[in-house]
Amino acid sequence: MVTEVELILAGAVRLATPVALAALGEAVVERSGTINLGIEGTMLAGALAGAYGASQAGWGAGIALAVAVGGFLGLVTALATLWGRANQLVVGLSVTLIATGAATYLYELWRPTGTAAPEIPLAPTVHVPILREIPLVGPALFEQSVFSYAMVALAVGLAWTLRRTGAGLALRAAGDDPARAALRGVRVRATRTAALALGGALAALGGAVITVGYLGSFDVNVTAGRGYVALAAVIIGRWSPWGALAGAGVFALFDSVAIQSGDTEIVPVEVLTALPYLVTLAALIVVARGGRAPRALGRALPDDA
Amino acid sequence: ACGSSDEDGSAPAASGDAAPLNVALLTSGLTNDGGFNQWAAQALQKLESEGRITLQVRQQLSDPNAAEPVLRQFASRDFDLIIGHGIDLSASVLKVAAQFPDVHFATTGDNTLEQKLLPNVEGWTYDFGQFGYVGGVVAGSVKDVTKVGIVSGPDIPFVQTALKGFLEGLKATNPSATTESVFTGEFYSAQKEQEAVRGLVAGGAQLVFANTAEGNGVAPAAQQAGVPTVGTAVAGSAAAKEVNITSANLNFTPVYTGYLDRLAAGTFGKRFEVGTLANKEIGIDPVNAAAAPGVPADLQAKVDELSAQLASGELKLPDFS
Amino acid sequence: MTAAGEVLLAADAVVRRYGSTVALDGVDFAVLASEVHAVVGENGAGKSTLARILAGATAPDAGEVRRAASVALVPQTLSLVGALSLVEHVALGRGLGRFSAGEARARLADAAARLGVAPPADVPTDRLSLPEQQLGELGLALALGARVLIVDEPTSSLGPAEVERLVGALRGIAAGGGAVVLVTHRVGEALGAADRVTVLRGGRRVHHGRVDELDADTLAVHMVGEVPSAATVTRPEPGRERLVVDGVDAGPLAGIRLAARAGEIVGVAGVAGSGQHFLAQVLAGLRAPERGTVAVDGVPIGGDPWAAVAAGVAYVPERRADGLVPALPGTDNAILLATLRDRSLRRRWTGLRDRRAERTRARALFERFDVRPRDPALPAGALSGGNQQKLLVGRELAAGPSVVVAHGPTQGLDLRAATAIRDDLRAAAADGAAVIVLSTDLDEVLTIADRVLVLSAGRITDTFTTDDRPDAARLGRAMAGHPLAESDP
Amino acid sequence: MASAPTRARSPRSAGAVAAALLAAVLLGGVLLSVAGSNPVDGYEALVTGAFGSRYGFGETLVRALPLALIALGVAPALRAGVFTIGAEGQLAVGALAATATAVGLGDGAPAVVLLPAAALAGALAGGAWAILPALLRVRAQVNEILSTLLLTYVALALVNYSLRTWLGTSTGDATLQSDPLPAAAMLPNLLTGTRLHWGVVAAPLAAAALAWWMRTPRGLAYEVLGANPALAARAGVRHGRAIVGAMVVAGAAAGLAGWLKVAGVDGTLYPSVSGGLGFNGVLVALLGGLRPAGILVAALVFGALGAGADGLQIDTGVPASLATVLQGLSLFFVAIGFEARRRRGKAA
Ligand SMILES: Nc1ncnc2c1ncn2[C@@H]1O[C@H](COP(=O)(O)OP(=O)(O)OP(=O)(O)O)[C@@H](O)[C@H]1O
Ligand SMILES: Nc1ncnc2c1ncn2[C@@H]1O[C@H](COP(=O)(O)OP(=O)(O)OP(=O)(O)O)[C@@H](O)[C@H]1O
Ligand SMILES: [Mg+2]
Ligand SMILES: [Mg+2]
Repeated sequence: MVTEVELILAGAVRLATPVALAALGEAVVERSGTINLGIEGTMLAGALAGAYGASQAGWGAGIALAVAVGGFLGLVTALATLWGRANQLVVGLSVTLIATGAATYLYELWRPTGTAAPEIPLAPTVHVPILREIPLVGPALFEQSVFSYAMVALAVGLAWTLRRTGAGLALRAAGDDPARAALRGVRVRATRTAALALGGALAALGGAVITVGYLGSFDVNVTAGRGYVALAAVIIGRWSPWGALAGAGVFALFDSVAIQSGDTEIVPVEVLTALPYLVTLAALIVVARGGRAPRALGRALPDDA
Repeated sequence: ACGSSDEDGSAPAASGDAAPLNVALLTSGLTNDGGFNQWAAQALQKLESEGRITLQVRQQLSDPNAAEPVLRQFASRDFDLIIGHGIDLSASVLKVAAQFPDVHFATTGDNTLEQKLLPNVEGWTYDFGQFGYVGGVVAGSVKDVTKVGIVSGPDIPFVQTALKGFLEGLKATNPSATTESVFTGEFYSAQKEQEAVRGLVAGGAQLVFANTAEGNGVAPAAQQAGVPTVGTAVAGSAAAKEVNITSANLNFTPVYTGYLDRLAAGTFGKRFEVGTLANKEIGIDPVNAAAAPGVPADLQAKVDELSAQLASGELKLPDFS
Repeated sequence: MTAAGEVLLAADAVVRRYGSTVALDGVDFAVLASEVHAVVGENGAGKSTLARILAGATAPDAGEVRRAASVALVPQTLSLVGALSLVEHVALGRGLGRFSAGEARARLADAAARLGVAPPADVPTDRLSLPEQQLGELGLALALGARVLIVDEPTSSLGPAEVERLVGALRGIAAGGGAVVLVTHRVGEALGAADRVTVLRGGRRVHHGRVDELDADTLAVHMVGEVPSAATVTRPEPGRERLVVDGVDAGPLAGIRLAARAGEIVGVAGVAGSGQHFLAQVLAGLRAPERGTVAVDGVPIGGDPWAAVAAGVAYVPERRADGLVPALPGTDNAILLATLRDRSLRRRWTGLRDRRAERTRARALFERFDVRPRDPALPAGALSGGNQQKLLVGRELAAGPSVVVAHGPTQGLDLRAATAIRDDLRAAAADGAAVIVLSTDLDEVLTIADRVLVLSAGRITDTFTTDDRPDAARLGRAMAGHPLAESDP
Repeated sequence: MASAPTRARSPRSAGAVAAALLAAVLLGGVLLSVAGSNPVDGYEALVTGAFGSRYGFGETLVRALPLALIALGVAPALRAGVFTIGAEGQLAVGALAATATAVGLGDGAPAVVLLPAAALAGALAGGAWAILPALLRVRAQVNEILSTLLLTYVALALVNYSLRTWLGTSTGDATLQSDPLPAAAMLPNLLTGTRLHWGVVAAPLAAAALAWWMRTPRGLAYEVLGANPALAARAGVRHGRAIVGAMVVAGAAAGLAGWLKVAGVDGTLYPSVSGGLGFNGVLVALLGGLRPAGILVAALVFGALGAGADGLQIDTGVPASLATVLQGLSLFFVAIGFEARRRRGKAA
């Protein structure tokens, strides 16, 4: 029983890490006033870029390449929505289409039929000697990929930045009331652009974590809707960095239970698949009443900002 | 059951050194998975390099929605042979083939495929029990292994057959070993395979058998957990090279050569074939003695002997299905 | 220490055009240390444009601005970001690095001491009342080190007591050696608060000088040129009760009871936040009362906007944007309320819209209510503010309503447009409608209404007829809505 | 009949779409070059694949049909500012209900019973799947983008479960699928040598219905709904009912598209029956400017890209996934192009 719980928790942390990284980025993006539906595609692009970079020059290079590609996609989204003022939702969905198609396309060009699968070196796992033995939570907390620790550090950093720095204030102001923020000297478009670039980079990092952190291989189904899960996690988490981690954790926990329950089918596996989405929906009902969403979220930028 | 009848007389009357035939290969996974799909692509590419065919490959068509239009496109464009490679493609192949009686198709599946074949469709499967048995013998030969973990894909009959074969082989060489078995529910889900391996190893498994398409998720997780594997595709990932002891493999060259010969002779159609060690359509990878300390020095010899016995019929296995 | 009389901020012959509109046409201006300088003028005279140019927020097309001290602008529409506290506003837009909340708090406290009031500094500003926000803006500008404060129409939503407090704060800044530019279109306010005044009309400076040399009438003539006289409409004596509100609770509203008769114009005065918005919505059927009833000619309409329209309730919302769809053509806006109701706008067999009938109807409306340009095909958003308001009022009054609910109907309009709209409302009353005019502007209410109710914190606190106008002290007490938080040490 | 500004706007937005498509085509050319193919040859292969043969043409129409139907159904909601994007899941449950009905009624039933019964089941199920998010939006202010997206995954899980259990085929196939639909439940073929079936008439019919609706008084009131619900309510369109209505209609159209998919093309229910059609349908609606004619054209463009891509790969060896990239690129540039046009129109 103890080992099973340990396994489920540790598995949940591993499954949560890619989603949580993307969700952290999306939380920043949404705080600045944009919804980025392109993160699903961005994650897949990051997964491929990570795999490519890692196979050429080690896992660090893979991560760097993924972050660069993600940042670039974020900038493209910013260009279209902030400078071109196109509809955020349409641009986001089209970025997902483009990135998904391009990842498939480029992978087939990179590895045409007859070539061997790429060799993708994995990023290391951190083993903390004694703490790892703590019952129940030991493996979940002290035997994880470097990215899981990076994710926690990032959440701490982002939470602090949002509260305590001018950059955080500018971000929140841009997402709450862009016109007035502009009157107060905030460069709204620059702020939102930076947020989108960061959000893209983190989504791509999340994708790269799947290939370079865990799998050591790539196929076009590796992200399998996790970008949309990250979007939901941001909402369950009420747009806070810690909330985004918690939201990602909820989904991952259900996934982990589904995997470890194996062939002992107590409830149909589809119930476990569907449950996190229903939980999110229930959370939405509660959160919607609280209503602390960034006020300008999803709206086109006003002309005077 | 292996009768050949060719109702349609429109097959091109081509001889061996006539113009190469147009062949299309549709796979359900990626053709560089190091396993099932790559073996098929390799065999056809070899034939292409010999000038016998021209080849077109389309990958990742496990979804019938995506596969059927592609099958139709090929069928409507004068291809001499269209191969739907993968059990998830067989239903689509049969459906499209019924609408294009003049075009030749081939597909793979399990034993139930035989009854569904059409005059213009040939079918192929392999001896899953034998395939699994070889893995079981290898796993049972590794010293000091008391518990073996098994990761399977979907819980369907032919996967069960291979699983039973494995258990029989294991019992034959290490009767005291216990096993724990997990189904991921999918042929290609690397991350689920990974978590399954972690669960098995945490539960005490000292070796993991991959009873999936190619075990691309099994190998990295096993490497991290420090246990060897049997049955993962060595070409599929860097980790597998390190930790996999050996795997059974499939050799499609004789299968496809047979298709071409029958097309040339005008006898192609409704033939069903089973790959075995005896007809050399099942093979065994070289043993990697460095994969685990417990691999006995004579394992390669033992495997070779087993393979010979099974091929010659000296060793007969029960029907596992 | 600088001497009084030193020029802190000046503009020489500034010009600013917006398309074909000349907002400022060679305006000179100067503000001296230790003075409050009022800038007055009609709507559209160019006051805000001048304020923005003085503050450096807008560049002039020609002319020059000289600043001898740091300048801050408190714009006409407030500029506080609702999610951030006043403390956070001190650091907003000033660098991206770490900020010290302690230092920001100290600076705000210092500014509050100079103002004499301290709005809460650590809660998100959207939780502050309107007067608190207004004063917060002032405090913020001081905390950020401004010596010259430009305040654009700060009093538009304040009650008399709050205006008094604000004027006191502005005078305090001037007394401390700073300078204040007070932009307003209220004559009384300019005369009461300022040392000197600049009058703009149509983008030109038409007068400037000391306030003590002026009286209200002269200043008004400077602002307006000649005043168009209101058309006289003879109205019959009030008839039967058409609107009856009985014991209504809704949001902040508690136990509202009022009745309006045919031919009567009832004013509802109250500061922002007194519940006017809720009352207007309840009367228009857009909000269901939690308790009590609303009836028009004896028919209850609680919370059913469709039933309200059917009962003949016309509604002019506070914000034009709530009454019109700017993207749709004037025609669609003009026939919108009738389209599902009026068979003559539909084709006989198909039930489709009859565009020709619609256009005819819209043209007639543009003509009758003098909407310019007379082109119903233009999107409503392309009309000027005043003409949008005429279109809106026209649509609501065209069908001969039984009850008219008009919320701030002349807000932000120049005298001519405002006069036209008041005339329309009087005409509706003369035709037998009961008219309710809600406004934060007491002058407006007194101008048009026969009878005035004072709304404060959701209750009716006073009622009087305009012939029997009460003194300012009584009005102030009645309207005093939100008491300000007292300054904390 | 359209009012002057509406009529004046159409050719301009058509120009914007054309410019956007051109930009997408140019970028796609770059990608073709990356693959080592001459862009002109590549596009020629793409066009030939889509329109060059009877089969290709039929394939283009078959692919365009569900996209058009979904887009036409979701257009009123989008026009009213309701961003329901759950067509993917609604199509899946529609297909599920239609299959269950057709298979359940069985071989004995005649086509006159099977066809309408399955169609009705599909539309009802799709519409029903939209009710929960609609009510949540109206009663609890839950954002419909997210609720419909979330329910899509629940719908897919439901289809998977059904195929694994009660609706699964009895023939023991390795992949999840239902029993084939009875022959009488299948829509008759329209063009021999293609997969084109009689269901394709649903697209022009739905387009006509949308065009008609947009010219009704209620259509006008719906336009106001998104921007100004209170004003719409005074005009006679109740916010709550209107939103539920629009979302249910969108769901029903998607469910109907699900029926067309199984009864016209697949003949069997697969777990992947929606396969991105729902999301693309919403995009087609936006690409078509939320107008009937525009939507039909956009659906054809999307359908042609899909059908043409297979030809492209066969003729030139360029991976067919390029089509997805081209679809995304067109959408991306159209989104920008529309806005640029709108703003220039305003400035003028
Ligand atoms: N950003 C702008 N774009 C176009 N026209 C403008 C703009 N700002 C001001 N104007 C025009 O310039 C003129 C002066 O406007 P301004 O806002 O300075 O007037 P105001 O005196 O402040 O009026 P109010 O009392 O209504 O605030 C008006 O005709 C206005 O329409
Ligand atoms: N969005 C717009 N598109 C096109 N024209 C506009 C737009 N906004 C304003 N205009 C035009 O610019 C001019 C100035 O508009 P503005 O609203 O400032 O008028 P105004 O001087 O304030 O008049 P009013 O007293 O009626 O409000 C008007 O002629 C108006 O038609
Ligand atoms: Mg102004
Ligand atoms: Mg104006």
